[in-house]
Amino acid sequence: MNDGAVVAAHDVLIVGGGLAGLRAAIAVAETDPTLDVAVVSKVYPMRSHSVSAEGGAAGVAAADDSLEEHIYDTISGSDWLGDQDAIEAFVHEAPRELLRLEHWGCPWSRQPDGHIAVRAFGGMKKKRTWYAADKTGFHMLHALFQTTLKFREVTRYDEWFVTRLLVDDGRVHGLVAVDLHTGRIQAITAKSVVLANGGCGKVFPFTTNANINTGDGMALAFRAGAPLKDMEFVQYHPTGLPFSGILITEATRAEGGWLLNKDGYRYLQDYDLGKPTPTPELRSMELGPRDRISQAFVHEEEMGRTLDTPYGAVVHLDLRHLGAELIDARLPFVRELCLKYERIDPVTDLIPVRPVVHYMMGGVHTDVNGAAGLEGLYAAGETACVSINGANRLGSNSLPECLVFGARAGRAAAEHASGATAAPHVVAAQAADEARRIEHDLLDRVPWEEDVSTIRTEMQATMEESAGIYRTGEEMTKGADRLRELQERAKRIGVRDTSRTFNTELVGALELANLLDVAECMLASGMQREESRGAHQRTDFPSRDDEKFLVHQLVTRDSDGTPRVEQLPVTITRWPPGERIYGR
Amino acid sequence: MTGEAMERSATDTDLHYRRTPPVFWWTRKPSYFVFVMRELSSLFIAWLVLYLLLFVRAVGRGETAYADFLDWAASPWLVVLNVVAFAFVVLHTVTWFSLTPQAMVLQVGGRRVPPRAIIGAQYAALAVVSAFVLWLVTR
Amino acid sequence: MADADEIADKITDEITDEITMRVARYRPDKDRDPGWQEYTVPQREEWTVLDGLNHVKNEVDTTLAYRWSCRMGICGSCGMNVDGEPKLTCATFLSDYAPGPVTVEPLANFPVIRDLVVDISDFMEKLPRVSPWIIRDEEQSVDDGEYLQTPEELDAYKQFSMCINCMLCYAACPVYGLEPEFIGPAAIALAERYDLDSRDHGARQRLDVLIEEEGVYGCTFVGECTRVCPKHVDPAAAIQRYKLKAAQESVKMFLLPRALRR
Amino acid sequence: MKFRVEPFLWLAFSGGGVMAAIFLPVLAFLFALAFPLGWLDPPDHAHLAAVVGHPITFLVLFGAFVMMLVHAAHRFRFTLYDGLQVKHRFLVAAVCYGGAFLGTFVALHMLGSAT
Ligand SMILES: Cc1cc2nc3c(=O)[nH]c(=O)nc-3n(C[C@H](O)[C@H](O)[C@H](O)COP(=O)(O)OP(=O)(O)OC[C@H]3O[C@@H](n4cnc5c(N)ncnc54)[C@H](O)[C@@H]3O)c2cc1C
Ligand code: SF4
Ligand code: F3S
Ligand code: FES
Repeated sequence: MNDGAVVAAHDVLIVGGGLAGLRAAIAVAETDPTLDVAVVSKVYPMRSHSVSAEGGAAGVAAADDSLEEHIYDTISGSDWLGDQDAIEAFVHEAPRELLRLEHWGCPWSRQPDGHIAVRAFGGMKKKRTWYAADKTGFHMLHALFQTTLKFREVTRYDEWFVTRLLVDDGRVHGLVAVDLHTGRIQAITAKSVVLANGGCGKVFPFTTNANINTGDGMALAFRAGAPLKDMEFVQYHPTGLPFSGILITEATRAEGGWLLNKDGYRYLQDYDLGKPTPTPELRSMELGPRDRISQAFVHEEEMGRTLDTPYGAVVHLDLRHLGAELIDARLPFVRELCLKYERIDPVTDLIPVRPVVHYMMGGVHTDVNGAAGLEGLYAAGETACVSINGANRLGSNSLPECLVFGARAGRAAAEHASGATAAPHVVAAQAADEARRIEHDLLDRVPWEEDVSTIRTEMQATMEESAGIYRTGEEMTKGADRLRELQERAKRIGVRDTSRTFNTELVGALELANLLDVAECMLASGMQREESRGAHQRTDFPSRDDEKFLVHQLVTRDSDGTPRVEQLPVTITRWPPGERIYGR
Repeated sequence: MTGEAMERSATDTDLHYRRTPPVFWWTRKPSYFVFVMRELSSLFIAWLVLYLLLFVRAVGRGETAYADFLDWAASPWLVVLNVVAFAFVVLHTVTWFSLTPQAMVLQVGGRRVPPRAIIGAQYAALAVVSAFVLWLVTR
Repeated sequence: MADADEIADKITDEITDEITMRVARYRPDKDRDPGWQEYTVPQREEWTVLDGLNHVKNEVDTTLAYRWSCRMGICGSCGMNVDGEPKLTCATFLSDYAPGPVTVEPLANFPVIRDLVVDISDFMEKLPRVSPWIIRDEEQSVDDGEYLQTPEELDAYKQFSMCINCMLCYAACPVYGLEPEFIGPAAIALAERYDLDSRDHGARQRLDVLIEEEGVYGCTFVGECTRVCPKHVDPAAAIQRYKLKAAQESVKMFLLPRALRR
Repeated sequence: MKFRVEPFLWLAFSGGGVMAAIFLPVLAFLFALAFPLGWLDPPDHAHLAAVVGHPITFLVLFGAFVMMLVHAAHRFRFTLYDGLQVKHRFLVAAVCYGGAFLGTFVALHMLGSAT
């Protein structure tokens, strides 16, 4: 019967088979081999979005580099909103985690003497980004996934879609998921649950993110009563391909690529990002931070110095002077993508690019060990917000973040599970409830008054208008109203597909519900932050206001389902807020 | 949950649709067809070995047997068979040579020998062997 | 930034052509056998076959089921047989099939779960059998730094590490279609990837698996796996090289006198 | 390491493949086409008898022919098995390799008769 029956019990359940989730699973197995750990993922682990990361993963390795400097770059990159204790822990542990991945077989690019090679990256003062050509995420994920196969004690639920956390009395006891192959709605109990569901780029119409990045983890936590943090901070990557939104990695600029406006002029020099030099200069010009470069684009567009295409304005990324040999050695995937999707060759042609939604700084609020707001609940990776990224993430910090905090969350979840008791009986009733909700609300509703794709498109348009690179209070309020309406309409969605087998329309409907919740949180949080900081730029409050807003904002769910925003102090240890200076 | 829909739900892998390739699967794509032809060359190779053995036997049996054999070998059906067999042998040689570099990595002085060089070397060997055989039998 | 509607308008202006997609449908709870359904979709230069399917899903028929995610040819989910050839649909352009119709079927050789979704659990079970992870004689602590590996040593296995598990090679390999026990191209390529990795010492362990009937010697070098591989992994080469290696090892072990073995 | 026959069969198959690729074109051309059809004058019997009667020729031809037969048997086994889906694993193998085995004796006999 499709009644949400409890089909299995594990000690630790990991939701998500991306970098963060798999790292957490191994951490559990290593912490206590007697624990029974399982990974639940809506796609096969190697399909997770980590696979598309291109540029690299930061970790201090070079002799001329220091932990202090990586810490400082990350803090100033975060516009001082990152928690400094978390950043310290992160920077200290990142190199070790990256080395561990090396031991697990990741094919990192090397120097001639066999040591790890590092490249420059935006906002970083030293070369410290480890890379595997320009398929870093792909190689990291596959090496990690293949390594987890070695741990026979890790059970996998592939293509199971998690719809709800089972919570009793402030404690998490497991989850409910749809087994996509059979359509069965089933409950799995656990003593600890780690959310590693990745990001939510699909809130926006134009994103580098994959189709599966629908903020499920954030929505699951939010609905279970755990707070989300800093949801207003959405990173735009300056160089996405028009139409598809496919990412052209920052590594192109680290290797020496230039951004040109329609006059062939390196326009970043007009935006306080330093002076153009023929070879790339760290923390300057094209190697400035993403928020500032994306903002410069908007100004160029306003001044009519961009080029028009059917898919919006673009500027050009120029790699021609790098030569075929370097491009083939270090950026082969970029060449492949350009040839395939734009039918141009970066060796001889300019690449049209525009800013594109790329990464969520915000997410499930956790402490430095990944503990989220409820007992037994942990979160890591892009779905979580520890926060090391603050108001703006530095490129190449998020892959190591997945490893460092995935491992920490895994260890903490393991420890918690060792001491915890089995799930109480009430959760079975909750699971049955959830099964009934899905069956009734989504699958049995005839006639179908609304459908998934219309509402999704309207939501995405709303978010683009109200939460773009530049925002105003007015736009966000309007957007929030629209989202309320869409939430109401979404209640009338019916799934036309009545088959239980691999019902992707049902998945779409469940994802849409998550997207809407996450979008609402973004706007609710954004409206409250009356300042401009990092990726949150308000034309009605153009400057940073440390007095009032050097704080995190937590969004929790009110009893009526609407988001409520509270403040939480930022942890500042040794680096008092200062000015973000690039190129000087 | 409505009972009826439930009955019909896929419960297991036994509802998966399994497709088995038809016997003549290799007629569906040119590349499959070439593959099967390549594999069929084996029959003709076996035939040619037999034929050459018969030839040798005839030579061993004396001058008349040899002449008779040559006559027999010129009979139309045998000529047709041998022309076909020869074509298959050529197919075998060409495909075998072109696949070798894929199956074998040769290192010379720490460097990988490029596929073209391997293919070239095989044709060179073919030429030398052919010339030698020709010289040996017609000397 | 340009207004979303404005973009949409410009885009609709551009639509001149249409193409018919013949899509295989199979709903196990309704159909005994797969059938065909035709959809006409706009055909634009930058549209991939996947964009066509998404158009159908969003605008025409919400019940069509297929997998996709990254839409940039790296996650490996969107493999289907397009006009009979296994393809990544996100990297295959509709315009290449103009004027159509273009047929889209689930990947060949795998059981069909539903519409265009196939069951790849067979591969997922085979993969661990070839031990695709670093096996060391002696573990070295991370505190002692990285295992050194020169760029040349990296190059030795790099190509075989590019596999995205998209399963196109399995769909193209007739041997796998006929003999589902065959471990198959991608799994063997991954075994070879670790064997060739200078950090790995697990060749022996993998050999014992791959020398079995369903291992490398099941492959008859059809070579289709390599031809369809979107990531230029060349699994056919991996398998043949493995055969040679396994044969050399066998000769060494069982024919040579003890003194001559390495 | 486990003992399996498959690697040895494959080695023989490959060796035979090389032999066939290099030797057979010229042999087939000369003896199956060019001489019988008179494109080239057939060599006189005495010369040919001397060549095939030589022990080295015997060894070379015997080795090459046996390898080619094993090659053919191995390949044909898979052609039957996969190409034509004759799904009797053991029977097919027995017939094919049995054929090659028989061929070996025939070769020994016929080549021997010429020396
Ligand atoms: C194109 C691109 C390039 C990037 N390049 C870089 C880079 O160079 N350097 C860098 O540091 N960062 C980069 N990033 C960011 C980085 O890749 C991501 O932040 C990171 O990979 C996220 O990993 P994750 O483990 O948190 O989530 P993911 O890898 O996204 O995994 C999420 C997992 O959760 C599962 N899941 C989600 N929802 C559910 C549900 N409801 N039920 C069950 N399972 C579920 C999914 O199946 C999946 O397995 C890039 C991002 C993009 C989009
Ligand atoms: S070898 Fe190529 S075709 Fe096969 S799964 Fe890997 S990437 Fe796909
Ligand atoms: S197509 Fe199949 S038979 Fe071998 S060479 Fe490739 S695995
Ligand atoms: S959608 Fe990821 S490979 Fe096509």
